[in-house]
Amino acid sequence: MHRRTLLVVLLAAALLVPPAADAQKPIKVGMPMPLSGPPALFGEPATKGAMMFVEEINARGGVLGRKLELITRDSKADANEAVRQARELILKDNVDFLVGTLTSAEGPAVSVVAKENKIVFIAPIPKTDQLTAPDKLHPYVFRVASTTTIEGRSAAEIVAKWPVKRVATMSFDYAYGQDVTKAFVEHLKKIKPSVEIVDQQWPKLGEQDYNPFINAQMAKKPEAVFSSIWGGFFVTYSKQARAVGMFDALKYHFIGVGEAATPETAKSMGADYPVGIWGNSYDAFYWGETQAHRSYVARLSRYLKDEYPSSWAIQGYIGMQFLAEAIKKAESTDSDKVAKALLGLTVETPVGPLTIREKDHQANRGQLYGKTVMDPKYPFAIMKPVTYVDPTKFMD
Amino acid sequence: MLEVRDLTKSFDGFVAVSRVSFDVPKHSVSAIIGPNGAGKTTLFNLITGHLRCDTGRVVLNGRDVTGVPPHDLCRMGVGRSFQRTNIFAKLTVYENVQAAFVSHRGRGWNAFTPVRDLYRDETLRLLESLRLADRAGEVAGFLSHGAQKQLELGLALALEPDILLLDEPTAGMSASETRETIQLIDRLARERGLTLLFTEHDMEVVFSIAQKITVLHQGRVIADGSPAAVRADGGHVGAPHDDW
Amino acid sequence: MRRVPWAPLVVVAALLVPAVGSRFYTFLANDVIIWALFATSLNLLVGYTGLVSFGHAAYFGIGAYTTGILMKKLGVPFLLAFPAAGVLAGAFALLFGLFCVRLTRIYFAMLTLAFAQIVWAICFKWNEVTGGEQGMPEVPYPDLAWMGALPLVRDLRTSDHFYLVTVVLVALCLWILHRVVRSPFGRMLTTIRENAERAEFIGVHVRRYELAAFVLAGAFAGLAGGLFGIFNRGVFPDFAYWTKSSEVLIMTLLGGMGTFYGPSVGALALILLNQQIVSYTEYWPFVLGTILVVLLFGFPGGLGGALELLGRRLWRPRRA
Amino acid sequence: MFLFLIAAGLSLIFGVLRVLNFAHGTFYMLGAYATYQLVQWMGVSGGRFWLTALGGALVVAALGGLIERFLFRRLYGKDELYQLLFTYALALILSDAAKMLWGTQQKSVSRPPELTGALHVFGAIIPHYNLFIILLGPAIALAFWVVLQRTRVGRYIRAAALDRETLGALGVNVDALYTWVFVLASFLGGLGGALISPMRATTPGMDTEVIVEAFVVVVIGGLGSFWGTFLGALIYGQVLSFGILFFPRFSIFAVFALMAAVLIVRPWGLLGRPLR
Repeated sequence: MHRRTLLVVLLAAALLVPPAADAQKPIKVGMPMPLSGPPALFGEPATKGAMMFVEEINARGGVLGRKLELITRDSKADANEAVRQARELILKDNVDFLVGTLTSAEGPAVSVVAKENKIVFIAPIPKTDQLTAPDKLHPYVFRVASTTTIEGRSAAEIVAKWPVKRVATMSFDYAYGQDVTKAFVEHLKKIKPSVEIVDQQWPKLGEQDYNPFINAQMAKKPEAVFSSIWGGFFVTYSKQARAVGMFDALKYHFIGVGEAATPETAKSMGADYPVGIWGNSYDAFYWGETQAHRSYVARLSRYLKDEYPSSWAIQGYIGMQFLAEAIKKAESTDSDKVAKALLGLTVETPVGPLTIREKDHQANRGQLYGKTVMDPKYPFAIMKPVTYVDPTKFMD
Repeated sequence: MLEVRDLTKSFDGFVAVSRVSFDVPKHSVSAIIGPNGAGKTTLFNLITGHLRCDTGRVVLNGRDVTGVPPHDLCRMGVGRSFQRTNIFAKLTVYENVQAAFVSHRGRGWNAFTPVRDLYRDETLRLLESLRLADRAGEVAGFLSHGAQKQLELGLALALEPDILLLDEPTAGMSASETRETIQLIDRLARERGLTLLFTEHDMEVVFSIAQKITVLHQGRVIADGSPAAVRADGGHVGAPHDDW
Repeated sequence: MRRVPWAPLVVVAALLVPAVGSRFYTFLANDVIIWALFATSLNLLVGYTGLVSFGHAAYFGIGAYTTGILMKKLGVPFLLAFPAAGVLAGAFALLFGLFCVRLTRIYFAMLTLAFAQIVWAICFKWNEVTGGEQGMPEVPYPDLAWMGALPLVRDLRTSDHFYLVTVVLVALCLWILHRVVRSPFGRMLTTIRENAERAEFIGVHVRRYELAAFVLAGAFAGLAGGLFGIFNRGVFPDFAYWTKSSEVLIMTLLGGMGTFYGPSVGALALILLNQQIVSYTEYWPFVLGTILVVLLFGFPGGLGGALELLGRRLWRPRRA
Repeated sequence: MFLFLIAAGLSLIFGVLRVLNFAHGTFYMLGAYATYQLVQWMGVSGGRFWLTALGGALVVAALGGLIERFLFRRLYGKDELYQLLFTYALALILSDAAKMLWGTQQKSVSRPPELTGALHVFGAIIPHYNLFIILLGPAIALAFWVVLQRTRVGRYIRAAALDRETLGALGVNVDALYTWVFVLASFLGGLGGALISPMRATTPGMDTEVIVEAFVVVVIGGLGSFWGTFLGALIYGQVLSFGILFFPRFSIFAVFALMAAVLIVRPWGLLGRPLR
């Protein structure tokens, strides 16, 4: 028995080769992001956006004369896994900063790791208010994503204009789903008190079979549905909803937040997309409001070798952009200094100037909203007209 | 000592044991014989509580023990061996017998003192009398078939039984092994004043040591009495001899 | 023959890790040590009693949530919250075990799985208490300020202090478990594994012993969970998911379930291997699966079975 | 109903080989991926979907047969824990292989154009495709039942489920029988995946989820029992739907509670028979 034990111990010891030390000392940024499963529909392009930014800035000589190095890890859209990866990035890969996470379960969990290790953490995608709520806020967490309050209220403004009274909601049973639905319902009731919430369904995150939920919901005869089913999950949900004629029954009084109207979602569904619903997106290659945006889309299109580049790349891009600008401003990679530099920092992003507020470390990131239509120019549905909803009035 | 009354057991309509009754007097050596499928093993399993009987009673020393589970029954002085050798194959010979001592003497719930030397003397003494002492350290599963059977006997004896139920104690043994084992059983039974009830297919063995024989055929008792009486009886009851 | 005192040596070596290794090695070592306890607790069932549980993660999860909730939400000191993990996990093991031990083999495994999934579903959905899907991040470290007053360890970080506490606690737990498996009680469990029918007939109340083993294993898994929740800086419903149960089962089998330290070795080997593999490829499950297949065919019965097979080869000719 | 297909395969393998096949969920996933791949090559129009679905299932069946023939066979007679471990290892390998082949992005298959409509019954809307699946379940169940009852192979399979020892004595080629059982079971799993692909997204990780669901179905109905599996699938669907209607929070809880309850009261399942 002992010989075997010894053998395994030796084997293990042999495997424990220490990681090689880097001579050039790039600035290391760790990015835990879901790279598998349905959330990868968003996570992968967001990672690509960050990579493109890193390539671009390194081509221009990096930051403070040092190159940026991005280390990505698959967080599997799972809080436990994200925490694990974040800690390994810090302990094993010695990253200087963390940019990443996608779901609202991952975000707050990684925020705790950042706080303990005193490492700046920029969340480019998680929207839950809990991430920057006063009791959770700490000097090292920042968010360049929108928030559930912004998103829920923006959607409520749209739904309030519809001729409907009976509204139902469909959201995942976790931080993001709960928070955005709450924000939506509260705001809608405030601006249009005649509305009645007739049903609320809470499938678990990652649900594959929505039929029971859809059937239960349609039995309550809603006139409009607010959904925050996101990512690849929306594909499954809307396919199943469309099959039972839900969208027709609602006369397309359906709004899908959680980026149901991104070009990549529309593209991956093709003819199956429920054209006519309302939705939102962080970005759309066809938006093209400013020169900066058009240039960004062209570069991204080349980088991804995709004629219709993903809308999610922008979040990874902006997250890295803020970090790089803050390092420049702080003239240091010291986390405390960078954290201070991020407060009140304004950055010219491809979607316009964004500022991180000192109060809650939150950028004024809004989103594009619109009704989806088929456009002869593209083989899939787009939002038209598409409007950038400025979040400033919804932020408090 | 042991009384069996009207035991019946059926499986899915097939009657394996039907209204079987017999007695085992104290300090006697009794045998149950019958062809394969006569219900001998089922009967044993009913007596020792492995199976639940449909009707009937088992009385041990005047106490009704019908349906008493095996682990309680063997505290009442019943030891048993099995037809298919039934030992703790990956434990050593010593550990096998020692485990029986530990369990029987109620020390099994002690979870904190080392077990190694517990009942060491008793175990070695018993192994000695089984002529297994020199193999105490061997893994039981590696013993020869005959030695395994003897070890199983040891497991039963460690329970310090009053009555020993042996299911085909010589099954699968060579002629010489059989003879040795029978002598051993006979000697041990005498030394310890045991009551012995066994099933056997080897008629020579049965008639050489049994004082009382019960013949079972298709789940029924067709003869019951002294060897001589059964031998005489056997002919006109028409029990099939081919298998014995 | 003088025996090398392996166990104390390993404990001493483990205690030295923070002093000589980087933070990452301490992190890894902490991980390994807690998993070792978890796997050893499972081995009490699988290796010693012969009960294959598919739901051992349930008790790990219960322990983690117990300690986590007590320490984070109720501010209970670690000194109480840690044993509470074992007690509550043990209590649940008793409750579930009452039903499980009535079944055998595959049904036993399935029922343990069902109970574990129930625990998981509750952790996953009971948002108010367990935090639901997003778990319960930020479980505080125990108050280890007193270690700052001790010589030698004064200058270490909190995480290192916690590591040292873990080493001592796990060593203590393993020592207790070691006593248990070497005790008469442990011997009775082995007889059940070898041959439950025969065990019954040397007077072992099989179900009751199995239940006791189940509770004990559950309790120690709970303790491992309690430590892990703190180490992991958060408790998540995954802790009780069936894939965790299979992970720990693989560790146990890989290291060899016949021996007491096998599962710990399995935990060490698997975690280190994982660390190395993931830096080369993202396809860790593929590699793990391949290793398992190779082990199964190359060494039927895992690492532990290799020696056993050797023994059996030696024995066969004699029987023939 | 598609869950019935998957669970039936699981149950079949257990009934004959006495092994819980962890890789069965992976076969289901591979069925979906194979169908997606074939659809990419052939399209879904003009009835081609049926070809692709059948093709996907056949590919998986062949894979199952090969695995049994060259790997699994060598584990018969070993401790069942090792057989279990092997199927688990297989699940890990195959699902990662699928990830290598098809990437992490989810794949989507359109419904066959013949069945894109929907039926309106009592205010509820049932898509034709779902209706088709609902009808297909019992049809396949019936077909299998006929095979099991009327054909020689079916008789052997039933005999093997009851008593393995006598089977060899009867002069049946047990090896070939086991291979065919594996092929058949993999076919059912693959078919389940193939047919579900138009309703759900095909993604890595769909295997671990479905295998537990299939376990629940098989356990409720009875391990190795054919009609039991059918019943189990029905009950599972009902419990889940009613759970969502009345206690939305705890519907998954209800499912596992039911599984535990069945195991406690009748470990061998509602329609199964106790193992000897």
